[in-house]
Amino acid sequence: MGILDIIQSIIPTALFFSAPLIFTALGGVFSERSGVVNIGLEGLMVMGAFVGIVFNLTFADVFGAATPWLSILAAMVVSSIFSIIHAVASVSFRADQVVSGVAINFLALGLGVFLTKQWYGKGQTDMVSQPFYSLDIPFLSDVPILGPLFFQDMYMTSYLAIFIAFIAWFILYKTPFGLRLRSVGEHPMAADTNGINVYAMRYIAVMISGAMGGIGGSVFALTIAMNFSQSTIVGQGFMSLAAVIFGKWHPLGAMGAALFFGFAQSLSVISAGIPLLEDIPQIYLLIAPYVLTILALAGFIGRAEAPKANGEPYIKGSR
Amino acid sequence: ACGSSGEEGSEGNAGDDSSGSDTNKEDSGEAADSDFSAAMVTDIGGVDDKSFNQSAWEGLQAFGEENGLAQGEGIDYAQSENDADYMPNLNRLVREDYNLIFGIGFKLTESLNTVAEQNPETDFALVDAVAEAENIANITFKEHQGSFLVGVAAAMKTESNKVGFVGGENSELIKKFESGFRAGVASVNPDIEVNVQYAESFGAADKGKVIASNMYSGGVDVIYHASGATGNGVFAQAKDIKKNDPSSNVWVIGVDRDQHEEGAIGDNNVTLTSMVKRVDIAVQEVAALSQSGEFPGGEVLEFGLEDDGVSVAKTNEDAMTDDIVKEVENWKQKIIDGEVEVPSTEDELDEYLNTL
Amino acid sequence: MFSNRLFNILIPVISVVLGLLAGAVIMISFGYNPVAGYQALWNGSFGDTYFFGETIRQVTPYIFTGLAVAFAFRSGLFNIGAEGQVIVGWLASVWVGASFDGPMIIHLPLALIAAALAGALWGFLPGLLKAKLGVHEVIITIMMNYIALHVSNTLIRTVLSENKDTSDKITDSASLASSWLMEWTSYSRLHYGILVALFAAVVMWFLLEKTTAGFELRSVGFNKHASEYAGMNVGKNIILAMVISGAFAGLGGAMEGLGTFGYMPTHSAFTNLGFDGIAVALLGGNHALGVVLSAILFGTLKIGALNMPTEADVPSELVEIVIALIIFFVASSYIIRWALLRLKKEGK
Amino acid sequence: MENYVVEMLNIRKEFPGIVANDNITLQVKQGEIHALLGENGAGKSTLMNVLFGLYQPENGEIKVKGEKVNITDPNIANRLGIGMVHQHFMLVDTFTVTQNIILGSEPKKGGTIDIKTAEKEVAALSDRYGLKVDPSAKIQDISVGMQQRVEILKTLYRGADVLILDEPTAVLTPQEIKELIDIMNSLIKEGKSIILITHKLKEIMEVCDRCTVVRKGQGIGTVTVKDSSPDELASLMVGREISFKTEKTAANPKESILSIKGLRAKDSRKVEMVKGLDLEVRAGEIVGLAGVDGNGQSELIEAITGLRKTEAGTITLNGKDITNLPPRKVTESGVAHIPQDRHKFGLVLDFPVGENMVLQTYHKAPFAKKSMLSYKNIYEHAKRLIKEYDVRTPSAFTKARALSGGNQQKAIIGREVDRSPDLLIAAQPTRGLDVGAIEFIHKKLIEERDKGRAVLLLSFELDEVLNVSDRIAVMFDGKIVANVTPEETNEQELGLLMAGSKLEKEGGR
Ligand SMILES: Nc1ncnc2c1ncn2[C@@H]1O[C@H](COP(=O)(O)OP(=O)(O)OP(=O)(O)O)[C@@H](O)[C@H]1O
Ligand SMILES: Nc1ncnc2c1ncn2[C@@H]1O[C@H](COP(=O)(O)OP(=O)(O)OP(=O)(O)O)[C@@H](O)[C@H]1O
Ligand SMILES: [Mg+2]
Ligand SMILES: [Mg+2]
Repeated sequence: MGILDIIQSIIPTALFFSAPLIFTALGGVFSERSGVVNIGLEGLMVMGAFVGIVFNLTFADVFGAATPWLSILAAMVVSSIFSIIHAVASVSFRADQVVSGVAINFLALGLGVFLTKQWYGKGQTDMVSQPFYSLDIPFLSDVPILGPLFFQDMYMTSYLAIFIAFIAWFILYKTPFGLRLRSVGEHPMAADTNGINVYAMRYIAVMISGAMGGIGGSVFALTIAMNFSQSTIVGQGFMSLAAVIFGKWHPLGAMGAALFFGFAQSLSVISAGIPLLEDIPQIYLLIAPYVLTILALAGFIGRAEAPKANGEPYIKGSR
Repeated sequence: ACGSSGEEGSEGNAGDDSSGSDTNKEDSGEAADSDFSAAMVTDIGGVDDKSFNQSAWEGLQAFGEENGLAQGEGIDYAQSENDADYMPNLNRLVREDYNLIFGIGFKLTESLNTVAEQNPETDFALVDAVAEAENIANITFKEHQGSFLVGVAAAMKTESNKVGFVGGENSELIKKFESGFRAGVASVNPDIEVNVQYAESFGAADKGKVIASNMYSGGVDVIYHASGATGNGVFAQAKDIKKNDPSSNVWVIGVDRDQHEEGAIGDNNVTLTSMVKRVDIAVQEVAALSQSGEFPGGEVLEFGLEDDGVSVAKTNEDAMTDDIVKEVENWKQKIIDGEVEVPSTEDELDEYLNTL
Repeated sequence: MFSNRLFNILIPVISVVLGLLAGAVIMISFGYNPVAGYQALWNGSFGDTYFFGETIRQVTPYIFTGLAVAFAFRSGLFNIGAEGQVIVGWLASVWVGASFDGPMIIHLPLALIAAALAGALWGFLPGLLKAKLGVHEVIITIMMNYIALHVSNTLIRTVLSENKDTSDKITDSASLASSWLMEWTSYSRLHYGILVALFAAVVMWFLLEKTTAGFELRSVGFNKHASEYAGMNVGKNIILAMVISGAFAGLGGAMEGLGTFGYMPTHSAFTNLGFDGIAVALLGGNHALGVVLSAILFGTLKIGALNMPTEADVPSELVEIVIALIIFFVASSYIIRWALLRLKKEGK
Repeated sequence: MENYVVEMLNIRKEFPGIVANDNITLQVKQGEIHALLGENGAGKSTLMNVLFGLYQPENGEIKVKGEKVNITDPNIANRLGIGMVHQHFMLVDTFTVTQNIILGSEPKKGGTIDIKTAEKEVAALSDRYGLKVDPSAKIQDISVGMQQRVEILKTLYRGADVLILDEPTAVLTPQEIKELIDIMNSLIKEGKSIILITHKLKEIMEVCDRCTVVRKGQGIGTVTVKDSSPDELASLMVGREISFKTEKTAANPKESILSIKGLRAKDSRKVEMVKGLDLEVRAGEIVGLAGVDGNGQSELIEAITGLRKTEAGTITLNGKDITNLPPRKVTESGVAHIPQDRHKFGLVLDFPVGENMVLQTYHKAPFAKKSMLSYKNIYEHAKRLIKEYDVRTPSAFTKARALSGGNQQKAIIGREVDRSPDLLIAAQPTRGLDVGAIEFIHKKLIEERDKGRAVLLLSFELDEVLNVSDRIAVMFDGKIVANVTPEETNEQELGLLMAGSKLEKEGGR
């Protein structure tokens, strides 16, 4: 394989691998930027995957080719509603946000598998008939070099993920809403004295993380797993959380981190087939993505400051 | 065939409140020899894993049907969520006085050994591995034989002369699949390149998809997966390619049961064939032996091609052309006749390849 | 008047009750009988000596992972890496336990120490990176989990066995298993590890509350700046906290390796002992005694749940939901406290 | 009937276990600067938070321009034209000046923040009232004085007519205080009214029209400032006589304790802040370090105490080189340090008071034996210090967080002084404290001097420097530019020196 071939096989795989992580990590950025730690991302993805698959199985006949898009929409809505539990606990009930996030993870998996058994009578659903398919972008895919790299065999959801990362950046850094949301995560009392409803902002932010986690989970299910079971989402939510921190709580950073994970994973798979690397014991390739991440963090990413009020419940009138 | 019966299997565990086993437990001291009963402990997959746990339960249910037994009354199962759960599950069933208890999956070997030694009066059976105790019947399958045949099919089907194998874990068991497959491929055409990769997980669909994507784009056109849910990613990738270019020559070979359903994409189907492992047949057979007092304790029962313990699915008639089927049958006969000794380990494979 | 102490006892109890009640509501709404369900849960965890033994057996590693996470929390660190530390601890204990035979008085401690050291090593790296470079420990520990999983699987196949899926068995001289305990609990796998675990809880309490090292760790956990100003070496304490936390988790792995299993199988997924440890620690308020109690709760629910489908036809996933609800209610203790105060006021 | 813009009548506010405001009445006239005076914890901030809508009173009523209002949150206060500059700044460090000012009422252009317009508005507003700020600078990069101006701009941006300033001068340098007073005057000229909370009676005398005094949550009454005197105000506030001029005998300096030669140090952004500084402090004298904030004082102190690496030069203590020793070694060589930021560096707020009292010495006998803590000794020690230093706390087991600022400070001073250091460094030890507490602390510093210790006092308050020091070292641009004695100088001259002008007569030694 030539270098170009290698890159050509790495990038598209990296992109579809990363897309679910990007969505979910963006949600994490919103939540944590508002001051609510969210280790429930895993659970929100589980919920998203579950709803996406159930909707797809149920309505494939009705909606035809539009089904996958409607499925992620449904997943988005349901996960967002589901995430209110985290919001109620950590915003209104002043719960330890880590504990509440852990509860979300347990709850989502328990509910998902329980309902699957109730509704389908077995531990895993059938495969969906209307998943997402990759496609070539007309014209662009014919551009030499760049075409095969970025516009052939691509999932629309991958583009959507990158697009939404920019939207998220725009919202957080260019709009009044974003300014207010970030202020709530840095100094909620300052926000409060400026007439911003801290609780409302945090509810919204957590629900956005629910919505994005829902999209992430359903995109994973509808591009990769194709069905739902206990083991559909295993660790992707935690990887997304890692991406949030790796990306320094910045939407584009989180996207970059998620792409990095995808890239590293893809690289490790592809290396097994590269003649020079073939003889490397497999274990090195297996752990390569994780080692690369550690090296990247230790080498040049370094210290990252979390939003100042991240993890602290806001109690009106306390100092 | 196995896949379609998933619905039936489930009926038993949907809400039935009358818990008959409750009383069973209370009077566990009594001897219950009059009625034969059998139960099983699943491994982490669970009884509806569309794989061998499910298949085993189907076998037990079929046995129950023949003998007028139903779940909770004569037959039952216990599901494990964790490696540590095997022991309590096995013991619970022992305490409920089941005459025969199956452990499904090699992961239960150690636990079953211990429980069997502690309960010499009970019959046990272990699927997919070999234990030491005298009161354990060991059910294994000649997966290498079935894999050999799907290897033959793959070799016949490939146009690029590149095929792939995706393994779940690089373990002794999965090596059997790999060795048989590679032997089968090489028997048809030694020049075919076999791309082997292990995902190191039975539940990583994303990794399965990355591997498949890489293999297919590298020219591989048939992938045999022995990787559980990781294989979902392989199917996803194959179907995606097929969807974009229905004329493309991409195939997946399923494992454990007929994965025809998984390969359906519109009017096409990417499942070339599957290496079917009939755990149900084996379970039913051992249960019958135990009931009739001919329990093969301490023995190793190897289910292979000759007794349909492993077989090759031919559901996809468009893909499995007559040529292929003929060739597969041809090799099957040779194996049954003992003309061909299918390798089941890396070393045996090397030896085998040298003889070609 | 409710005293603070009473509150601290009352709130977890109320949370557990509320969680069980909510679980009952779910059972009823799906047509299951909650009384039968919970009875099966009880029978499956404490119904007879066997299940009692198994429950305690399950509690043992939970105590360790709970202590691990709690210890890090008290020092201001979030150790999501207990999972990986369990795995390497398990591996190390089995490695030492299987590689030779010798007098138990040497062999068993050696195997335990190996596990603690392996876990400590797995905690050392995130600690070092945090202390020296400020890299967030959450990401590094997540990555270390995956590395532990893959490395240990490979080592089991290549070094600890001849290309098998389980390591060789440990020799008796390294085993925590006890024929006496087993006989007493009708051949459950209850082993002496529970004593080690309880001892570890005492060690954690003692270390944090009674020693100067614990004073430093807690101080750094609350306020790095003031600690540095007061002459403490913040970096050293961060590393130390992660190392001790990792050692606890590593010992949790040894409970599996030297007690429950006596060998180590390859894992195609995480054991979840470490992840559950997060919930155990937080439920237990990050205090040693609290961790022990919440580990007991967790172990009970997990083992009891296995009996629910068999005895009462209730799916075991429901227990997962009940656990989630209990954690949720504990987390929301503020609102319970508030409600109690309201009740008290109206009672007056 | 008087023309009041704001009336707070018989306000009562309770917190669990304490009545913070008990029947307080405050009436502010249109166009006046109204002082609110009281000891630490008297309930001033609470009262103002009630007016600003952060707390709801249990009792009493509020009228704005004669109309009864119900202020349930800050938005309503804003709408009513009430703005508040809080005691602890309500600014987001990572945001720019403009972002902080517009937060919550952002100018928009097509859904996005119109930052250009906003910056222009901010610039215009700051010109109008003479509040110099850099609209695009980040809060974390600007001085405390500028942060304060940003806070004032925030209220003006929202069209406030009544400004509440809660201890605005506690954190300012004399120059900045002068500027603030000018600003207040120009605000009054524009028709605004101001409520000013301060512990500095001089300021009240200088700028305020009337003064309302509260004591332990009770309203004591309102006086017209020009008919009153600092002594009267102080005794109204405390309920006893207070002396302002610190009583002390002449110093009797002995051998040199601290000697710094050619010290250079950089700040965390790698900018050189200490540029070849020489300084000497002798046993039995208090050296006041005067200077405008940001001239390297913090870096100097961090360098001495081992919290910051030096680039060049030597620091000797009792003839022993302590340059670049770690903090613990420095401490053990005989240095004690009352840090500027008591919350960040001084205390572990979640530790009990008792454990905070041994933050440096927990590992030594009698607090620890063989690495084992002796809680008995720790708490006995704490109880003694609490008594000796009059730390008002329910018990030694109470978390430091629950103490008022003044008492937290007393706890730190007790801890540091009790270690009998050779050198005591006190950085802004009286910031934000009431006169009673200040008196106490000054007395303690002088006592230490009289015991033969060397004291280095960093303060931005010229009053304090002039009153307490035996010798004043003026720091400017990373160097000591002058050494003078309080007797031979005055505020004007010090102010000039601090601004960098040369001393004509070579004073000092
Ligand atoms: N959030 C709160 N919760 C409980 N009690 C409080 C709270 N805030 C203030 N208090 C109580 O109210 C009293 C008045 O506090 P307040 O902050 O108003 O004092 P202050 O006069 O502003 O003091 P200082 O001069 O130090 O700023 C305090 O002594 C304290 O006991
Ligand atoms: N969250 C809280 N809960 C209980 N009491 C509080 C709380 N916050 C403040 N207090 C009380 O408020 C009182 C005064 O606190 P405050 O911070 O106003 O003191 P201060 O002298 O103004 O301190 P500083 O100089 O730091 O501003 C303290 O006695 C403390 O008990
Ligand atoms: Mg105040
Ligand atoms: Mg104050």
